[in-house]
Amino acid sequence: MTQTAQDDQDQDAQPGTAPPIDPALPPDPSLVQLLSHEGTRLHHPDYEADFTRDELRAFYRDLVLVRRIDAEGTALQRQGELGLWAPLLGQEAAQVGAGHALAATDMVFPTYREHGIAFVKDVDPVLLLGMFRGVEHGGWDPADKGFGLYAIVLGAQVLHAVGYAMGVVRDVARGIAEPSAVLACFGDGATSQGDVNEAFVWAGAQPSPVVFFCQNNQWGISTPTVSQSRTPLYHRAEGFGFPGVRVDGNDVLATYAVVRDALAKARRGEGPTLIEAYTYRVGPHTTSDDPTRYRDSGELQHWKERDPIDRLRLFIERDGHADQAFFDEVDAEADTLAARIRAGCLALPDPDPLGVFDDVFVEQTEDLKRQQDAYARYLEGFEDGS
Amino acid sequence: MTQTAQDDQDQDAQPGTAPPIDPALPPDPSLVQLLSHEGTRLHHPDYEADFTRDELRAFYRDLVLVRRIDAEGTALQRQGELGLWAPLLGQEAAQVGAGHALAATDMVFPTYREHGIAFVKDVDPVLLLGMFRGVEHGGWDPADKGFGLYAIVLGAQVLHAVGYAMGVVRDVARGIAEPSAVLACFGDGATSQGDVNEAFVWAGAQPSPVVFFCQNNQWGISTPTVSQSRTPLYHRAEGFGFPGVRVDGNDVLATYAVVRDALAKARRGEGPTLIEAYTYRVGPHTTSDDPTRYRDSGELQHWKERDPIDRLRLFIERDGHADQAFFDEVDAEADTLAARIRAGCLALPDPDPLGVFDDVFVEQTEDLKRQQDAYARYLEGFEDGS
Amino acid sequence: MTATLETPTEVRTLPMAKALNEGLRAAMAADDTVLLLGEDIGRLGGVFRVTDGLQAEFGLDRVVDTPLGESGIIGTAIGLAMRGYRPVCEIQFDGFVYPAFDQIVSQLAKLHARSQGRVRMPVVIRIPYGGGIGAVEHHSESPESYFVHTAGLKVVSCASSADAHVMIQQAIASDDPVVFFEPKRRYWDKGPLNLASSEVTETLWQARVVKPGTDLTLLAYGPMVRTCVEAAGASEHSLEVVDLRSLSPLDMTTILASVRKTGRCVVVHEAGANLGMGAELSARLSEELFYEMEAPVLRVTGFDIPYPPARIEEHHLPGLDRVLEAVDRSLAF
Amino acid sequence: MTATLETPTEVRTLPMAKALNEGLRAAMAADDTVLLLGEDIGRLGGVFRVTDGLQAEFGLDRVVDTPLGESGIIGTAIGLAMRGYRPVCEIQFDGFVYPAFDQIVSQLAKLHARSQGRVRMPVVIRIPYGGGIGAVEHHSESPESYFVHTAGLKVVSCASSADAHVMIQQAIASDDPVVFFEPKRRYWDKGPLNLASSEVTETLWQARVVKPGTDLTLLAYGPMVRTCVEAAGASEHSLEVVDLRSLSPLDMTTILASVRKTGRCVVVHEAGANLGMGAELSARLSEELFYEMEAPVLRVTGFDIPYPPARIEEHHLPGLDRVLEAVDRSLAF
Ligand SMILES: Cc1ncc(C[n+]2csc(CCOP(=O)(O)OP(=O)(O)O)c2C)c(N)n1
Ligand SMILES: Cc1ncc(C[n+]2csc(CCOP(=O)(O)OP(=O)(O)O)c2C)c(N)n1
Ligand SMILES: [Mg+2]
Ligand SMILES: [Mg+2]
Repeated sequence: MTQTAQDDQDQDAQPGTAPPIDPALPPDPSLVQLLSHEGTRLHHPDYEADFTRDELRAFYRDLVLVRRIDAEGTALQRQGELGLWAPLLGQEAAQVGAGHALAATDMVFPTYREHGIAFVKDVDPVLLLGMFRGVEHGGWDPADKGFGLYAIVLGAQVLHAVGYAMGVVRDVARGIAEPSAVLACFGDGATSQGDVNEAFVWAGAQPSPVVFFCQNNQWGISTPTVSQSRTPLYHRAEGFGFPGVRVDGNDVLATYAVVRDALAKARRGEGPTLIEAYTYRVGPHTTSDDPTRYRDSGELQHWKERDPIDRLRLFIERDGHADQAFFDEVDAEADTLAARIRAGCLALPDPDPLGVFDDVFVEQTEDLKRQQDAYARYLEGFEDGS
Repeated sequence: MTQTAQDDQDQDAQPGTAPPIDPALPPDPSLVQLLSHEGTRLHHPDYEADFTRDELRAFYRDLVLVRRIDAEGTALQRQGELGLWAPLLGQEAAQVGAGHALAATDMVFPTYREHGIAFVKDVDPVLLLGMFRGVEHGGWDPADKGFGLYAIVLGAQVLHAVGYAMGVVRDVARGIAEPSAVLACFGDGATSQGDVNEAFVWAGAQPSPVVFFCQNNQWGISTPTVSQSRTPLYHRAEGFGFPGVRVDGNDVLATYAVVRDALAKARRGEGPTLIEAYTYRVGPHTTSDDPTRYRDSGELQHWKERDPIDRLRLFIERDGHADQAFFDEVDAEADTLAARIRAGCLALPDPDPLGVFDDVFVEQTEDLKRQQDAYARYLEGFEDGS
Repeated sequence: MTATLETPTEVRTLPMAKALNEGLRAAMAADDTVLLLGEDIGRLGGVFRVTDGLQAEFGLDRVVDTPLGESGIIGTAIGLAMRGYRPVCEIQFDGFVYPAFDQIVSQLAKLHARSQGRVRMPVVIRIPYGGGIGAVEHHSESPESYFVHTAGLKVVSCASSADAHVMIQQAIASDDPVVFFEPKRRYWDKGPLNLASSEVTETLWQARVVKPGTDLTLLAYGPMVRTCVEAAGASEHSLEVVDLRSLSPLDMTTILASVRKTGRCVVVHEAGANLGMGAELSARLSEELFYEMEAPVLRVTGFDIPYPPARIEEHHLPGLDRVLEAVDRSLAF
Repeated sequence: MTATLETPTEVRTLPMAKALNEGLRAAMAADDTVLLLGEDIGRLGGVFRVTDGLQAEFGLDRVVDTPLGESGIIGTAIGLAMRGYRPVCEIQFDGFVYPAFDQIVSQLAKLHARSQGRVRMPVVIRIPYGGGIGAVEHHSESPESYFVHTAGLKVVSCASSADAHVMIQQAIASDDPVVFFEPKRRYWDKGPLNLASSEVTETLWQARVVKPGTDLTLLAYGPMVRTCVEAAGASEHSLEVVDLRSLSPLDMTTILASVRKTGRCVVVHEAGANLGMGAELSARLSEELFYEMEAPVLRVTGFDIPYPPARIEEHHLPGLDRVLEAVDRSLAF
């Protein structure tokens, strides 16, 4: 997560450290797709799936709502109501697909950009805003919905996911839980961190019910994925002893099918999978970032043509799975949601400056109690005095 | 590096965390061998090599001398002259093979067990003893012979090797050096460390003239390799974008050929290689360790039959590359060397307790000067007083 | 954890390493969610045998020989804690804790605060620490300051078999993360302890006057407690020795009571002086007892150098003579 | 680095971030072996634009956008230093230095000692640090104590554009590893500096009296220097403000001279009190000036809590009022 300096100098394009991914390159033939970017239904031998009308509509609805949540986040930041926002624009299908694949008892370890998975996991979007507004560092209980707190230090949460999965295995062995799976989220850039690779080691050495879900959105701030790895990221898995697969992350059907399959394997005790969801960060890294400094508009155009919502809508319309009334309804729902988020954001309470002393430890120390009391007296002094 | 508690309790064998590698398993067919363990010369399409009589004799001589250095280290520790020794017994061929493959301008980043590579690189074995005797942490200048200081923190030196290789590339680009390569040494256990994997990331992303040389001696203290990875370690490389190869580390000819090939590629700018030298730690982890607590004698027997020196001697004898006089000569040379090491060890000067203050910084701080002076006065107080 | 319970007493004399072993065994027997993670802690029983026999007794799921990566050990322990477990992690030697530093400082220490109290992190990190065993580099460090400075961690160190046995159980029972420093050169020191009902009456966060005195207070913890007790015995003055036991939080009640009485204080630790524990203690004592102090707090510590080669470690480590020399300097004020 | 050279002066008023940029440019122009490593420092010019334009000027080999791994950045920098380079590493934000902690503490800090002085480590680690910019978690930390406590490292912090420009060049010229803390909330503060010939006469290790006074000494560094100068301006008392500049080593000559004169001292920093710089300064001042001190050294610091959410960071950060309140408390002794 990064606060970029406000920068108004315009500079000529500078040489990058590595050529940006050429969007014109033919996609990896091993890319799993169930929906072409023109909205044609494709088939894949390993991921046969039929989708009902209701499922397709549910995907569409969530894609639109998630995009709206994200737009509202960006708008609130622009208006000064949030200090920062990390847009997921372009990654809706990867997240909605993965979210729908999860069972209720599965656990998610997100990064800071997982607004879409959070929404599908039923975390109130207003709560997501708290940390970006600066009123808290994490506003929900991970145990409530099976959705961990946002994690900013790249890769750290991936080890937590593996540890959690080790706990699931033990719970099952102790007869106190049914098998469930864990989804560990991270970006292309984070794959360079030691922690992510140690997580692969751990999960491979003692096969754990974890699915590594890497959203390769082609960039880590200004660093193109090719600067992290010259070989596709999903190749990484095999050397750690488990399979890797690359899926079109802008194809909600394919992402759903691939993640569902991997989660099921994990629950069956067949070990981890690395899924590289190949997608694109259409917006800036965060609202502080200015991507025009490091990438060109041609790339953006290429990916806009592969928009995850457009293609599903094309498919739904062409196959008659919904009529205009449905689309209007979804838009209206999005408007309502946006209004609720905005109102909720403004109503988020400011933290209590004395409350922070209470949450450092379960059992507060006397040292901290002294600091808390002293600061309370100090604040009272102001109230009394001026 | 580990000081194990002196332990005299005999315990029944306890269950391990993972089944030890079954030594009866057929070796990986992709294992590169040029000499069977019965001393038969084998051929490999990728590593054609002819060895002259002198080369074979040089290998043999170094294998014997290195084993003798190691035996002397263990003996000196048993006699209380060293605090610790990390035996390389069983890994002589991996190290002598790799050492001979190096060019004079190549640089080595060793672990704490690289006595064999050190010897071939012409580092005085007496210097290796200093750290184990406790008179210093590192007794040679890495720049002198192109051999870095022993590194104890698992994996840290592997990143140094990559950085050094980045420096070589820049030196060549600046026209101030000829191409050379870097050998980064580490063990099977260290492959689980984040640093080793980050080194793979770096070397893969900006291909560097580094050869990753992993001596898989089947154990990391009491932890079998299978507890680090269920897939062969050399597989790790591909997912980072460079090739991996497994060589019989008890076959000095094969190790030499494979390392030489990889170093040459690196120098030509063709990027890194991961070499897994498949070998066995015949002795304890260190002189503090008691391997009978965690591995059984059958395994040991299996590997003793694959002794790296025996097989080369069989081959040399069978093909008449040397006569008894040569073998006797080598043994005599080993005796002389051992005596010199022993004498050298006892003559190693104890460090100056005030000298350590001088080597913390190039430019000593006043803070430290004050501590040094105060301690000097304190010591003088004793000389004056009692 | 008081001695008032009506349980049969079973007093034995055990080395500290074995006392820790018994403490771990008791904690594991009492609570199924306690599990151990570390390098070589299973079949081998740890390089110091602190976990000896526990894998045989409690199984592979509860005593886990991990892959060799400290960040992985702490990172997975955090995940296990989120799932309701109480992991006890062994770091093989002090000098190998740093690869896990990010997980400890940015995750373990902060998760409770990050979650506004919703997430608990009952994780113990056991670290054999300190010098004096003639080891090679990275095996003799005293990194406690790093953790004491980190908000969100609690840090303790034991100095006797009885304390080792009880404190490790108290640490495991804590719902907050505890960094548990074990003075490795005292692992073989034997002391009495009661396996059935503890005679240790202090909480985990309390200091203890281990030798009363009136002229000067020696503050120490871990390996230096024995050194200070010996110094007190050898001194012609009446020295009070306080074993801090808890480094964070500090038990200021006990510390202030002692120094208020003596008016003089020498802090002794193996870690370097610069931002070692002595710095914080000195600052607090002058804040709290400015008018009562008869002399500045003096510090007897390791030098501010990387830990030196074993053959000269006795120079680096505070010994009897250096402690007594500081006592004399203090009394000369 | 003194102003006595007969070079044309070119005085400009620049924000601190730009002053650092100019300092880096000058160092790179002067020495081919200086190179920069970091995340997003090339094409983007760093998230704070401190390296803006340097990749275009000096090329891809000398301004390296690394993969995203801090241990990798420092680890490879160490290797580059062994090969004769002088790497300057950028850690994107304070809270992301911990994954590199092992490489910094066990390798960078120790290699010179390990090699008995044979290996030199002229590596600079630049860390934008501190709070006050309304950021999310991990972007506002003050981790200086960890490095100050580590033997083998030197640690400095700049507080003005002129110092930023000169100190970064001095740090790069140092043959010892330097952790260079940049007060990120002052990046946009403008100040005069001379690009051609510096008017900074101090070495990198010297403190500076930035505002003379007689009643009490305020010791600060980095972001808190401005706060203290403002406090001194607002106070009815004559406060002397000393900018430490170097946190390790400490320039005790300047510090003692000031406190000897005033007899009173307040240390101000954003890091927590517990083993923050104030602890060491307090301990040293009472060791050195026991009889001269009129009051204990008081500390105005961040609380001993994980850095709080941005909306209440102004409570956590020492401000004018808290400084002046401590001044009053000190003067009341
Ligand atoms: C350990 C660490 N180093 C640096 C950062 C600063 N940072 C925040 S996001 C980011 C890029 C991450 O890229 P990627 O993993 O691809 O995720 P994305 O933001 O593209 O979703 C960086 C460098 C960080 N948060 N953590
Ligand atoms: C970071 C770190 N953690 C733990 C240790 C303790 N330790 C020393 S050697 C060793 C086993 C290493 O195994 P491997 O990498 O296979 O090398 P080998 O000793 O077999 O040559 C361990 C755990 C260490 N030196 N460094
Ligand atoms: Mg990305
Ligand atoms: Mg090994």
